[in-house]
Amino acid sequence: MINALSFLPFLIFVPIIASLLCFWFKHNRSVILISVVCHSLLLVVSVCIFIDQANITQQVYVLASWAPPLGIGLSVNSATVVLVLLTSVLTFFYSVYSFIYFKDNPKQPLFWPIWWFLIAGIFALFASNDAFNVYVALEMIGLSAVALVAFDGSINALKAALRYLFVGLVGSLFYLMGVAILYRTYGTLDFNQLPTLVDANPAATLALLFITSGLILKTAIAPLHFWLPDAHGSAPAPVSAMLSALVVKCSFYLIAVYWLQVLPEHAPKAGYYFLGLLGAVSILWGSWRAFKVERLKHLIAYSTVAQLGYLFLLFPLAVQHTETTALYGSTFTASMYLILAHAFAKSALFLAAGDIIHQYGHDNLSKLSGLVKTSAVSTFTFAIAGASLIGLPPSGGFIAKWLLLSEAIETQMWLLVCVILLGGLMASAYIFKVLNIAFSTPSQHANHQVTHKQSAMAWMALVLACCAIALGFNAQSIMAPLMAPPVVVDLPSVHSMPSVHFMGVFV
Amino acid sequence: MNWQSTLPLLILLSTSVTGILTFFVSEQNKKLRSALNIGGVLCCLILIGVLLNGVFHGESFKTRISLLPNIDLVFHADALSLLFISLSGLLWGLTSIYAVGYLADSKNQSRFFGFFGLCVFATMGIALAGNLITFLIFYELLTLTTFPLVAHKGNSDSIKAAKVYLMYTMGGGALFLAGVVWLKTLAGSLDFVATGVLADLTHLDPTLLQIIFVLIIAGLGVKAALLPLHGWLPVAMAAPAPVSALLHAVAVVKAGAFGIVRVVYDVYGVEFAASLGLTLGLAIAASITIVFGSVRALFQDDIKKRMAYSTVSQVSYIALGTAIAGPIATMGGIVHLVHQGIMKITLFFCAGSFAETLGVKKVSQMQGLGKRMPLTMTAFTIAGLGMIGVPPLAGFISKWHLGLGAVNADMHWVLLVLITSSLLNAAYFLPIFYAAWFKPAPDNWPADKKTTRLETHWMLLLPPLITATLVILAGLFAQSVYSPLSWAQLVSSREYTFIANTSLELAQGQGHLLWLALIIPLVFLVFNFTRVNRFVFHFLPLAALPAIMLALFCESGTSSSIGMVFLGSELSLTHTSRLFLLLSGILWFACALYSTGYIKTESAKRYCGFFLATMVGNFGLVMAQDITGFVAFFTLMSFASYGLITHDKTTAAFAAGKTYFIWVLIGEVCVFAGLTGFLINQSDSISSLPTWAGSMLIIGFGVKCGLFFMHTWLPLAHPVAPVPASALLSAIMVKAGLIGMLNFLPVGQISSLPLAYLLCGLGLMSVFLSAVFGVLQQNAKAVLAYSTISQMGLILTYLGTVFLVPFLTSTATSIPTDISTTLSATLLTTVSTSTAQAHWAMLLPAILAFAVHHSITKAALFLSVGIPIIRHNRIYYPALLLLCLPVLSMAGVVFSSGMFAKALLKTATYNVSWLSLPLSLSSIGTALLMLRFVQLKFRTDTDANASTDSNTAKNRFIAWRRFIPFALLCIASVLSVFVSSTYLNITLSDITINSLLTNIGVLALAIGLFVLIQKIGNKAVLPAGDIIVIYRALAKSLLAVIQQGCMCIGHVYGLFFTVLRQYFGQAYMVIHTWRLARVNTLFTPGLTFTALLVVFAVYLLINQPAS
Amino acid sequence: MFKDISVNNQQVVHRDTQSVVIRLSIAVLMAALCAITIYVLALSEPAQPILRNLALAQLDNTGVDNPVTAVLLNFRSYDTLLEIALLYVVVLSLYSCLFNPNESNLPPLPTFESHVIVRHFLRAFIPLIILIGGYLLWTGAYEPGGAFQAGAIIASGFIVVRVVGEPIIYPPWIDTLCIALGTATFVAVAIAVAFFEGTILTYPAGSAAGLILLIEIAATLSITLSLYIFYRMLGRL
Amino acid sequence: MNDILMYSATGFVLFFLGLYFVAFAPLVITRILAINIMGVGIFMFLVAHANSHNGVTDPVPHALILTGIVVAVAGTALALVLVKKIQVLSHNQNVTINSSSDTDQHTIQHTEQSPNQRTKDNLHD
Repeated sequence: MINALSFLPFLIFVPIIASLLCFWFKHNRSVILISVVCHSLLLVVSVCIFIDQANITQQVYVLASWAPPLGIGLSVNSATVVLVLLTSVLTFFYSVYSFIYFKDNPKQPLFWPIWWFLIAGIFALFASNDAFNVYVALEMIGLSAVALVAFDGSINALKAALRYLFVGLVGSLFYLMGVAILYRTYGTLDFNQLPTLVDANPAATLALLFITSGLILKTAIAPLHFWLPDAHGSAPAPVSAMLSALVVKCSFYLIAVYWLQVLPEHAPKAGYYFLGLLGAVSILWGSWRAFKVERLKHLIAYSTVAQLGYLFLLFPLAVQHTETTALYGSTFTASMYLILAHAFAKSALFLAAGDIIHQYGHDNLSKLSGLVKTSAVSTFTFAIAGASLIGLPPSGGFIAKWLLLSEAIETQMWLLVCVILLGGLMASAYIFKVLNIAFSTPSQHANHQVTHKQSAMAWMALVLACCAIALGFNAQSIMAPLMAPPVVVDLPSVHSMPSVHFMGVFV
Repeated sequence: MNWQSTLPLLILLSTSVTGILTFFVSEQNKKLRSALNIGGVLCCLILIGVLLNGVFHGESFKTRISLLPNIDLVFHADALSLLFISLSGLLWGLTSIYAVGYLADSKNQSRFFGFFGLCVFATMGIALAGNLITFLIFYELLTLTTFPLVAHKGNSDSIKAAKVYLMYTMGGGALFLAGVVWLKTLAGSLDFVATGVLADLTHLDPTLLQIIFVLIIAGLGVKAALLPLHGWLPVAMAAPAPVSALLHAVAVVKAGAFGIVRVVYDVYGVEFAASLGLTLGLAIAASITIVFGSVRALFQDDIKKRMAYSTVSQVSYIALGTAIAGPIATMGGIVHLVHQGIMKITLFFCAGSFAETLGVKKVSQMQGLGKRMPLTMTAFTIAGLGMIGVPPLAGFISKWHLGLGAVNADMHWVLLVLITSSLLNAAYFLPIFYAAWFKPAPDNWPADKKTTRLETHWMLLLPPLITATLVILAGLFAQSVYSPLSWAQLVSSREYTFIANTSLELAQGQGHLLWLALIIPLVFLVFNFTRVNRFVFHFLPLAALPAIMLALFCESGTSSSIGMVFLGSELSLTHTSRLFLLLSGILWFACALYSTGYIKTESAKRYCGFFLATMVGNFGLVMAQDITGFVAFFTLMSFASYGLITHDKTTAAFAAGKTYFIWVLIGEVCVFAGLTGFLINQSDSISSLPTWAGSMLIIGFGVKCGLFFMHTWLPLAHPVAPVPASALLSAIMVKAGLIGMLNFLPVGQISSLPLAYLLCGLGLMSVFLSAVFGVLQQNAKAVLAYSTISQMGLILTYLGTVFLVPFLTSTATSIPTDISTTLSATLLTTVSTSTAQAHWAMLLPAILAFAVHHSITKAALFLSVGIPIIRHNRIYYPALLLLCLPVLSMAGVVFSSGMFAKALLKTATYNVSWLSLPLSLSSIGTALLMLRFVQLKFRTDTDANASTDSNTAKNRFIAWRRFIPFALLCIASVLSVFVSSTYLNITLSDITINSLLTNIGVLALAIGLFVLIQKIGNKAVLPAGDIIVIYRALAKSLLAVIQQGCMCIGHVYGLFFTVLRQYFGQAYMVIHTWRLARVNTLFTPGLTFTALLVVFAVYLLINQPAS
Repeated sequence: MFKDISVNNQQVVHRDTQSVVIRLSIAVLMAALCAITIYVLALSEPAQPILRNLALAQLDNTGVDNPVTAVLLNFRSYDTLLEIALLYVVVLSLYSCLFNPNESNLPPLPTFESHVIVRHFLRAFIPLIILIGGYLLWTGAYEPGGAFQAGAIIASGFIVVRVVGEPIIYPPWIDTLCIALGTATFVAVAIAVAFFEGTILTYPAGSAAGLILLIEIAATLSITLSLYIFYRMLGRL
Repeated sequence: MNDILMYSATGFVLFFLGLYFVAFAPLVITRILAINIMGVGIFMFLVAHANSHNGVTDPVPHALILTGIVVAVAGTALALVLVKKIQVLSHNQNVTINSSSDTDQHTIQHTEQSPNQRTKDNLHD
C-alpha cells in the first residue's frame, strides 16, 4: 500500500499552483481545464488519505526535513481526514456551480485565483501541525474570503466585506496573541509537542482564553455572530455556500483541537460548560432570528449560526462523557457527523437560493410566494435540505441529532436534550415558513419577469441535497474510524525514514 | 436476501416508486398518471395478498437493514401489521380512484398524486415497522409527506391549516423522538415482541418508564388526536376531500392509534403496562376525548368539521380498547381500527361528492339530499348508522366487544362512556339523515347537469358504495374466517396467550328452509327497485306464503344457526314462535291482498319497499332466538314501519312519524341496555335477572306493545297510516313486544316483586285509561288504537302475574309442559321453581290464545274502516253482518272467540284473586270502545258517501280485493280460539250458565254507559295521544335549559380567551381562535332523546348490578 | 460594535449608537483584562529557549549566516511561502475590488509639470534607491535585511516618482507576470527540490544559499511591484 | 529582568488600546490604524521575549514578527481598498441623489448595477 503521507503536501500546493495558473491564463477554457485537473487530483489525494488513514494519522510530514519543533510538520488526525475529504468533494461541486453562476460575469477571470487560494488556505489549515502556521492559514482564508464576499461590487457587499475583514483581523490578532503567550511560556509551537511539555501554568489558560475568544469571533457564535448574516448573505451563492459549509467549520475545528487535544489539562472545566452555554444560546438566538428575518439568504445564514451552536454542544458532552477529552469517541463522532450533514444541507440551500436569485433577481421572502411553480426543483431541494437541517428521519441530520440526543441522555444533561429538541422545532419553523410561502399562490402577480428555465444550477443543488439525505443511510462506514481511538505508536520522524522520494513514488 | 425478507421491501417499494414516478409525469396527460397510480395500487394489493396467505400458512417475514452501530431498520409482518397494511392498501386504491374523479379539473395533480403515493408508502412503513426506531422514522416521514397534501390548494386557509398541522405534528414528533431515544438508551434493542419487551427487563425503575410512556403517548397522541392535541384535525379540513378522506380515515390518524397499540402491546406488554397503572390513565384520556369529540361534533355546522370531530372521538375508541387490559376489549379496539377506517372513509367520500356536485358544505343545506343523490346518501346513512353502532353494522361489533371487554375488566364506567358517545353520535348523525331523507329539497340546487344516469361522476360514486358494502359485510359476517373481527381475534389471542376459538357450526337438517321465509320477501324487495315493480305490487301477498307454509309443515324444534351472520345467529321454530309465525303469515297475506286494492299505484313502489322490509323484520323477529339476531330484526321492523306510517306524506303523518321514531329509538336503546345487562349477568352465572335489566326490557318492549306511559305514539300513528299498514301495526307489530318479553324475560324461572308490580301496574293503567281516552276520540282508527292499547295492557297484566307466583298459593295441577322456552345455551340457565313453572305452564296457552284472538279481530276491524258500508252499495248487507262478527267477538259476546279467550285467561289465573274484577271491567271498556267505533264508522261512511263515486266498475274490482280479506278475517275472528286451542291442546271449559249471564249483564251495562257518555261527554274532545302534550312541553323546556347552558359556556370561553389575548398579546401567543359554537336549531326529538337517556344513564350508575 | 458603516461628508464613518456608559464600561473591562494578563505573565517565568538553541546549532548547514533569514527561508520556509502567496492574493483582490468594467474609457490621470529642482534631484536619487535596495537584498544572508525590506525601499522610490507626477509607463504584462513571480518561483523551487531530496522545501546540501538568493530576488520583485500597484490603484480610483 | 516585563506590559497595553479603538473609533480609517496598533502590540511582546535570554537573541520570534508584519500589511491594504471603494460608490450615489429630488443624506439609495435590494434597513440587523 503506497504511503499516502507523501501526498499530504499535494493538498496545499496543488491549489496554489492552480491559483497561479488561473491568474496567468485568464480566458475561460483554460480556467475550466485547470480547475477540472486540479479538482480531480485533490479528490484522488483525499480519497487515498481517507483509505490509508490508519497509519497516516500517526506520522508527521516534516517540511524542509527540519524536525518539527524547529521546522513545520504537516499531519492529519482522524477528524481532519474526514474534513479533507468533505472539502475536496464540496469544492468540486462549488467550482462546477461557479462555472455556470459566473458564466457571463466580466469579472470572472479575477474570481478563480482567489477561489483556488481560499481552497489552499482551508487545506493548509486542516493539514498544519504548527500553531503559527495555523495563524497564516487563518489569514489566508480570511483575506481571500473577504475578497470573494466583496466580489459582486455592490455597496452592501462591500460594507459586509469590510465588516467581515475587521472581524477576521481582530480574531486572528487575538489568536496570534495567544500563540505568542504559548511560545513565551513553552518555547515551542508544534501541536504534538505542546501537550507533552505543558505543565499546570496559569499562562497556558490565559493563552487558551485569547485563542478561544479569537476563534469564537471567527466562528460567529451567539454574541459575536453579528457579522455572519451580512457576509454570507450578500456574497455570491457559491462563496456563501463555501463560507457556511467549510470556512466557519475550520475555526470550530481549531477550537476543538485546542480544547480537546492540545491543552486539555489547562482548560478549566467551567470553560467547557461555558462553550456549551454559548452553543445553546446561539442555537436559540440563531433560529429565532432566522424565523424573523426577511431575506432568504439571511435566513439561511442565521440557520448556520444555529447549527454551529449544535457543534459547540460537543464540549460539555465530551467533558461530561469520558472525562478524557480527545479527538475521537462517540461525542466527537456525533459532532463530526453533524458537520458533514450540515455542510451538504447548507450548501444545497445556498446553491438553491442562488438559483432562485438568478431567476427572480431578488430574494425578498414576501415577494417569493408561488415559488413552487416557477422553480420547482429548487423548492424541492430546499425541502429536502431543510428536512436534513431539521433532522427528519431519512436524512444525515437525523443520524447526527440521534447521536447527539443519545449522548446527552447518557450523560444525563437534560437541559441539552431540551435545547436540541427545541432547536429542531425552531428549525422546522423557519424552514416550513419558506415552504409555506413557496406553496401559497402568488396574491398579486409579482412584477418580476421570471425566467422559467430550470437551470443546471438547480439540479446541482438537488444533487447536494440528495447527498445530505444519502448520508442518513450508510452512516456506518463513515463513523467506524472516528469511533475507535487511534492506536498510539511512537512517532517515527520522517527524517529518519529511508529514502521516501516524493517523486520516486511516481517514477 | 431470500424471499421472506424481500417481500416487505417489495411492498414498500411499490408504493414509493409509484409516488416518485408520478412526480415526473407531466401535468397534462391524465391517462398516464391515473394508469400509473392504479397500476401501483394493484401490484401493491397483490403483494399484500401474497403476504396475507403467506402469513396464513405460517411463514414469517422479516427484513433487517443495519442503519447505525446497534440500531437497524426492521420490517416484519405480524398479524397486527397485516390488518393495518391491508386496510391502508385497499383504501389507498379506493381513494386514488376517488381522487382522480374529484380533482378532475384542478391544477398540479402530478404533485398531489406523487405526495399521495409517498404518504401511503410512509403508512405502509409504519405498518410493517419491526421496531420502535423504524416506526419513528416512518412516523416522521408521514408528517413530511402529508404537509404538502394539506397545503395542496395553496389558498390562505389551507396554508394556515398546514401551519397548524405542522405545529402539532412537529411538536409531537419531537416528544416522540425524545421518548424513543431515552427508551433506547435504557432498554437497548426495541424490537416488537408479542408480549412486550420491557416486561422482563427488571432493572429499569418504573417512574422513568412512566415518564417515557407519557412522552411517547403524547407524541403518538398528536396523530391519534387525543384531547389536548387534537386541534389540528378540524383545521386540516381545509385540505381537498380525498386528502381528508385518506388522512383522517386511514393514514395519519390510524398511524397514531396503531402506534399506541404497538407501544402498549409490543413494547411495554399489556400486563406490565397495567401493573404500572399506565393503561388506566390512557383509558381516562381516551374516554374524555371520546365524549369531548362527540360533543364538539354536535355543534359543528360544516359537514367535514363534524366528521373531523367525530374522527377525534372514534379514534380514541381504539386507544380505549388497548387501554382496557382484556382480550375481548383488545379485540374490540383492534377491529375498530378497521371498522372506523371503512366507515369514516365512506363519510368523507360522500361529504366530498356532496361538495363537488352540489356545493353542499353545510349540514343545514342537506335537506332533501336523499332524493337528489340517493345512492351517495344511502352510503352516507349506512356509514352513519354504523358509526352510531346500530346492530347489524360494523360499528356495533366493535362497540359490543369494547363494552363486553370493559365489563369483564370491571371497568363499568367505560360502558357508560360507550353509551353516552353512541347517543351523542346519534344526536349528531340523525338530524343529517332526517334532513336529507325526509325534508323537501331546496330548488336552488344545480340541475342534474350530467347526462349520465348516475347522480355524480362514477368515480365519486363507486368508492363510497364499495366501502358502504364493506361496512355492512364486516358487520353482518363478523364471525366469518376472513372478517376483520376474526383477524383481530388472532391478534388479541397472541397478546394474551389463550386461544378463544369460535367454531363454525353448520346448520343441520332442513333448517335452511327457515331462512326461506326471509329470503323470498327480500327477493321481492330487490325486484321492487327494478323496472318490474308493478308485478311486485300485484303479487305482494305471495311474499307472505312461504312463512305460512313453513309454520304449517315444519315441525317445531327445527332450527338453523349460521355462525357467520351477526354473532352466531340462530333461527328456530319453537312451539310459540311457530304459532306466531302462522298468525303473522296469515295477517301479512290478508293485508297484502287488501293493500293491492287500497294503495294507489304511483306510490306503490315506496309502499312495497317498506312493506316488504317490515315483513322481513317481523318474520325474522318471530324466529330469531339469539340476542343480536332478534335485536337486528326488531330494529329493521321498527325503522321500516316508519316508512309505512309516513306513507301519505301529510304533515300529520310526518309529525306522527317523528314521535314514532323517537319512541322507537327510546325502545331500541332500552332493549339494547336491558339485553347487555341480561347477558352480563348471565355470564356471571347468576340466573337472577337484575331488576334494572328487567325493567329496561319491559320498558323497551312496552314501547312496542303500547304500555301506558309509552303508548303516545300508537294513537297518533294508526289513524295516519294507510289502513292495511295500521292493521298490521296494531295486529302483529304490537305483538313483537310480547314475543320479546316471552323470549327474554325469565318468565317462569324467577319471581321478582318489582317486575311484577311494574308490569301489572302499567298493564292495568293502560287497560282503564285507554278505554276512557278512546271513547272521547273523534277518529275511528284512534278508537281502535286505544282498544289495542287496552287489550295489550290486559295481556301484559296477566304476564306480570307470572312473577307473583311464589307469593300465591299453588296447586299442583300438572298440565303437560312441552313449552320449550329453552333459549340458545348462552342465554338462559333454567332454574325451575316448581310452582312458578306450573303456573306459567297454564298461563302461556291462555295468553297465546288471547293474543291470536286479539290480532285477528283487530285486523278485521281496521280493514273494515277501509270498506265504506253505505246503504245503496251492493255489499252493504253482507259487510254489515261481517262487521258485527269481530265487533261482538272483541266485546266478548257469548260463543265468540273473545269470550272463550277471556274465559281461558280467567281459569289460568284462578289463584290470582284480585284479577277477576279488572277482567270484567276491561270487557266493559272494550264494549264501550266497540260501540264508539261503530258510531264513528257509520258517521264517516255516511258523509264520505256523498263525495266518493263508489259504483264505477274499477271501484268495484278494488272493492272486491278489499272485501275478501276483510270477510276472511271476520270469520276467522270468531273461530280463532277454537283453532288455536287444538294446537295449544287446551281444553275449553264448558260454558256455564252464570258465565253467560254475567256476559249479557256486562253488555247491557256497557250500552247504558255509552248512552250516558254520549249525552254529557260529546263536547269534551281529547287530542289523539293524550299525554303527548305533556311530553312535548317537557321537551321544549329541556331544550331551553340546554341552550342556556351552551350560551353561558360560550361566554366563559370567550371571556377566558379575551383575557389571555390581552395578557399575552397577539404577537407571542398563536391563540387557536375558538369560534363561539353557534347552537343551531337542534332537532327537538334529538334533545328529548338525549335528555331521557342521560337520566337512564344516571339510573344505570346508581343501580349497579351486584357483581 | 461594527454595526453600521456609513458615509457622510466624504468620510466613511461608523455611526456609533452605543451610549457613553457602555463604552466606558467596556473600556474598564479591557483595562482589567490587560492588568490580569500582565499580572499572570509576571508570575510565570518564560520558557527555556529550546528553538533558539536548535536554530543556532543548525545554522551552519542552512547556507545562510543571518539566523532570522535562516529561520525565515529555511527552517520555516513554508510559512514564508504562504505569506508571499498571501500578498499575491491581496493584490489580486485589490484588482477585483477596483474592477471597473468601463476601465478603458476612464480619463487618463492628470500629469502636471513638477518643479525643475525636483526633477533633477530625482534623476540622481532613483538609481541610488535601487542600489540601496539591491544591497539590502544581498546582505539579507548575513545581516538583517532581505527581500521584504529591499522590496519596500524600491517601491517607495517608484511611489516618490509617481507623487512627483512623473508617469511610470510599462507594459501591462509585466504587472501580471511580476505579481505572481515571487510565489511562482518559491513554489517551483519547493517542488523541484522535492525531486531530489524527497520532501518538499528541503534544499540540497550545497545549494541552499543559491536557492535562497533566487527566491529572495523573485520575492523582492513581486513585493516591489505589489506595493507600487497598491499605491497606483488607490490613487487612480 | 523587569525591563523585559516592562516591554511585555507595554505590548499588552498597546494591544488592548488598539482593541478599544477598533471597537469604538468613529472614523473607519482610525479603526484600520487601531488594528495595526494591536499588531504592533503583539510584536512588541514577542520581541521583548526574544531578547530575554541574556544577550543571545532568539531568531524564531523575529521571523514570526516579519511574517506577521507582511500579513498586517496585506490586511490593511485590503481594508483601505474597501473603504476607498465604499467612499467612491456612496459619493456616486450622493451625486445621483442630489440630481434626484430626495437629498436626505441618510436615505442612501443603492447604485444602479446592484439588484433592487431593500435599502437602509438591511444594514442594521
